[in-house]
Amino acid sequence: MIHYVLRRMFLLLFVLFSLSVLTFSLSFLFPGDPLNNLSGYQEITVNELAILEDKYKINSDYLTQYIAFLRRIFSGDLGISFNSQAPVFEQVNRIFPATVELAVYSLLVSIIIGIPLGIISAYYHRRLPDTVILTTTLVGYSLPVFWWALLIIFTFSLHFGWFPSSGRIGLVYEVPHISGFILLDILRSDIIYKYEALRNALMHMALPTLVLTTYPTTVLIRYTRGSMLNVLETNYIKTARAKGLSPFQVLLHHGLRNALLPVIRLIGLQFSSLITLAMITEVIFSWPGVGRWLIESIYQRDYPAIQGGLLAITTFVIIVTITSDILYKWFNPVSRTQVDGKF
Amino acid sequence: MASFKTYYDEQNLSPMRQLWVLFKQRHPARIGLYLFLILLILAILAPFISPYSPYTHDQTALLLPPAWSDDGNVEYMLGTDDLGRDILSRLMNGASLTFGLSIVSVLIAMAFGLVLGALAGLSRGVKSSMLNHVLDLALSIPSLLIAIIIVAVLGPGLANTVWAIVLSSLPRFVHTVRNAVHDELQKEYAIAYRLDGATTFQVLMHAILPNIFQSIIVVATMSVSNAILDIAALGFLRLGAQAPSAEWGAMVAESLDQLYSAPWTIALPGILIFLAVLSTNLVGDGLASALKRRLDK
Amino acid sequence: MLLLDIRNLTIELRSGSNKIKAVERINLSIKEGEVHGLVGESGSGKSLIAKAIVGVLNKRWKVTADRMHWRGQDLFRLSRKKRRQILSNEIAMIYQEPSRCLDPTSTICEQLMESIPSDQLDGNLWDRKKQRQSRAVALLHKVGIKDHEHCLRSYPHQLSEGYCQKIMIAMAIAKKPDLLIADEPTTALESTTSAQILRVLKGLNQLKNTSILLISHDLETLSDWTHTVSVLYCGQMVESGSTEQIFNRPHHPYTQALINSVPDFHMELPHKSRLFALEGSIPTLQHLPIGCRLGPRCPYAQRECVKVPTPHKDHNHSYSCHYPIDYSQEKR
Amino acid sequence: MTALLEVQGLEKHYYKSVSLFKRETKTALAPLSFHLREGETLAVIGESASGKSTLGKMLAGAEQPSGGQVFLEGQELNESNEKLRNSQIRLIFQDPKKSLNPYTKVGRILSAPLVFNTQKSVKERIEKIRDTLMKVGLLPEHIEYYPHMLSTGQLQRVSLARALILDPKVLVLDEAVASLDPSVRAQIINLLLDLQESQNLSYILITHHLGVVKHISNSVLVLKDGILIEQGNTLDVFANPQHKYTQKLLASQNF
Repeated sequence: MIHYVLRRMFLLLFVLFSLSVLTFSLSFLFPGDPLNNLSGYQEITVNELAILEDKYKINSDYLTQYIAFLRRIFSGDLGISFNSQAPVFEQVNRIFPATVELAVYSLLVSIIIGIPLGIISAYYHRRLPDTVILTTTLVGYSLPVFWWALLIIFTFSLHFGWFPSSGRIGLVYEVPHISGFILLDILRSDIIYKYEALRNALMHMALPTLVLTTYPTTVLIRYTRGSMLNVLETNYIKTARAKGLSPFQVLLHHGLRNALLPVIRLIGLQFSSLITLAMITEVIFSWPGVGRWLIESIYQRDYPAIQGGLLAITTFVIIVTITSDILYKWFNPVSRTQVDGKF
Repeated sequence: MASFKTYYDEQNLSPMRQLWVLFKQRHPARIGLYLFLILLILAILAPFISPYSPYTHDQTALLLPPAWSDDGNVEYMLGTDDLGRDILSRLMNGASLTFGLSIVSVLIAMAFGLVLGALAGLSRGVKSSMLNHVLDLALSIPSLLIAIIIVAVLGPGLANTVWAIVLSSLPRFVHTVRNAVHDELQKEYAIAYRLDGATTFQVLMHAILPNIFQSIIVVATMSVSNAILDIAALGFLRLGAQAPSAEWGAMVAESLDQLYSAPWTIALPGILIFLAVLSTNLVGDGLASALKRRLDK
Repeated sequence: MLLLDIRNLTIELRSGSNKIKAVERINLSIKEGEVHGLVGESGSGKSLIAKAIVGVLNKRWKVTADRMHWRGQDLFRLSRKKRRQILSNEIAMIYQEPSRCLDPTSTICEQLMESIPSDQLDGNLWDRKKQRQSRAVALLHKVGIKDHEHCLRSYPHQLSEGYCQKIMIAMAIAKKPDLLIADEPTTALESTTSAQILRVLKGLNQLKNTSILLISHDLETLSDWTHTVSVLYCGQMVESGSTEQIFNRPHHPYTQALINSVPDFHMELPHKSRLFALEGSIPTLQHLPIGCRLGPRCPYAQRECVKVPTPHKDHNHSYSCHYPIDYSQEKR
Repeated sequence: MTALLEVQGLEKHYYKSVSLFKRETKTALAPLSFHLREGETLAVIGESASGKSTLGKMLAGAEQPSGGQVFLEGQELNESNEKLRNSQIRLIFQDPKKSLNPYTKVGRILSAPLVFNTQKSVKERIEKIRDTLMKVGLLPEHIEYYPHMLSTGQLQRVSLARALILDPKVLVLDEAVASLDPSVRAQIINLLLDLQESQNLSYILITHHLGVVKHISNSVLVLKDGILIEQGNTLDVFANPQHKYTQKLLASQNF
């Protein structure tokens, strides 16, 4: 197992390294002067030029430049944005939690809905509930997320006016930025109208979460169903039944554990697809997250911002994926106790 | 006796025909296939059969609702948008852009994937397994994110979108082909071919490719549905197809301002994207389940 | 008294509009303390019969029988629940691939403890857990596993196939069943390991008087230690009787062919001489011949063989053949 | 009379990485020598992991030996004359369902070895395929069949035809007989015996079924954990086993 974790860590390092190389080379690939792209200063005065050239080692060979680049990343310096002339690292840091918050809630909702529905669907294999669930998931699976979001806004926000259609919280409330997770921040702050603010934030959150949760929920349902069906067909389930255990005991002791193991891994994967879908959702709901910010930066050709945003998102996605991989192995005794002979 | 005969026949069909028979049995899969074929024909013939050019503005008919509405006009079956362009024609042309281009880009990815995957599958050792791990990881990154990254680097535009889709669906093909080739090479029938005196290349062409081809087709259909969603999403984000283009996602984005006043301008392209993805998914699901049922027998 | 008594068991497969009789009118009876062998090649329906007895066939199969008595009680007349209760308490079953029958994600200890019925224990919850544990160890000892510590801690994939089979037997006998159905228990095993397993089963039969229904595709495994044997061909019972009768004086051409086709049984066979073999191959479920299903392959087949033969009975030795091999003429 | 097949010091090791840096050598087969005469059968017995399958695969060329030599009619077999080995020593697998390509018709399966190894024209190939099918007791019509349409016994005959189509000298039967149903097994054994008589074929029979070994083999090798522990004339070994393991093996199947 340690062997496996080490190997995954090695892989992680390797991928992060390639990622940093890619990001670094982007400054040279993007149009314009690399120094501008790296630093984010659009007009560089003669005085600044010398300082920046020294800081970015722009006249040295690529390796030295790359090492300097790595140093800056680790010290939290990603240059400044062309657009706002504010440090990219701080901006990303500030808005990243908003995206993660949205994604985490959606993932929670999809786990709470998806796994039980998947199990129900498998239990009623080829009967009415199964058919209904399966048809619904097929529809949910095929919906383009932006269109679905518009449909939801049109219905619940424009037509009925039940929910706000954009933003994270009403403008009247001023929530201090502590952790960046708005619900936590509201609870921890001591603003007046605390519970109204919370309610308002929740109202704002409802529609984006609903939109965002659709796809992972359908995926989870289908996957859980398939996994459960596979497990129910195995011989050890039949043996457990023959032992005289009740169907419920069989499901609880032998069915669930085996069926949900592969689901753990899928949940990790879903998190990364959630982050992507969140980018689109953020654009539509004007949610101040990193996805919207990144896409705006692409429109404005704000290269330092693009670099920073990509680096942040991809690093996050990769770390989540590898963690879920390791967790999956950890929970699975078959691979946990196996001697990994093959590389 | 007649029913007995059909059973007998089913046993004696070639594997390909068996798959078709099993596929046909499921109605959703069949409906999906018909829909898929209709869209495919539309995608090919759109420029020739669309009633208007997708880019002509008719200043006399702005934001006309579809013909079945009271204010509608039969000349413009599905109404017009804010610039007076015929939505029906735009949707038809959009079929070749969104649907047609997804298929084309998946086919390109499949071709590259087959070659690269086969090469990777034939090689062994640390290099190969390292590649596999990296591919594993590449697979876990959503294709849309990869596409966005690529568009961010290359700049927005439809051509870049196609390359982005090709590159983002490539890992899946390479991975599938590599694993399949790797697994099949270990199987006895592949070893048997080798002992018949076949070279590795001959084993690949004679034995392995015909065997894995069907599962690759299943992967390809899944990739097509992904590609449609990705092209449309990029179009919607204005990172893909640009403004006057009749790409379905871009159409939705262009009409965003009329969400309340002219909902059909958004609803119609959305429905088409949905139908295209749904039909592809139905075909993919049907194929996968037919394949599974044939192997179970 | 008969432990299990089955008359005219028929198992049909519904496939589209037509039904295929995978098992046709089979009689089977097992006495208490008896080891009964059920032999048949692939497609003979032997596993189906076992599954029909324990009632685990899925809905595609239709099971009918004139009677299926368990200790004089007709199982078909009982409610589903009651039937399950009897079956799970008094009949245990082990399968061909033991490692697949064990849950890969829980330890042997958990699975063994789970199979010990709670009515065999007394005391409060705390004691029960300890009791279960010691019972589990005792069960392992019973099937010849000595290093129980290591075994209990292990997950199924860490143990060999032979070990897993012993554990399956241990789990099966935890309920102290009256009948143990062993569905090809040694097919996946090495010959020395399978000899061990068979010894364990034999010991169970002799010490605990457990009846065993042993299913196999090979006559050789059975010849040594079964009391009675039934031979199946394509879902029809061709012959049934005591092991001695079957091996020494088979009346059915199929049984005779089976015995003659194995080189071990007649040591006097000259080296490299041709073996006795039936022509043709075993028909698939979809292409079963009418009448006696051996008909097309039988060397003695005549026109009458298109009708299903009725079983003849002679000193507990029954055989279904229109033209049985007659030993009385041979002697003359 | 010289031996048809002469094996000297054939061995096989595997490398297995135990941890990141440590590697362990595993011996699948310790150096082993034997010879096989024309028209005779050599049986290899032992439990799984005894190296008997590895031996068969190495002889047929499916695996590369770590050391040792194999001579066929006095000529050494190595990488340079792989074609010779491919056409003269043929391997028959345990499960015909796995060793026959499910997507190709019997005719194509049988023509593959001819295409790869001979310069025969299409017509000659069809002729040869028909002949071989008849030889193994199938019909020429079976050319048009896919493997899933045939029964296991028929499939094993197809495998046999595939092996025989290149007119080999040695057949390696890797558990190819024992796994069949008894009544079909007897047919295949008879067929093998007939072929041996008419074509003067030599067999290397790898199996755990001692009854078959006793009946059709001339000499026998007993392997345990990759080590040859007993070797000799079949009847002698069966009548008077020397090694404890052989005795145990014989006892487990009531000999």
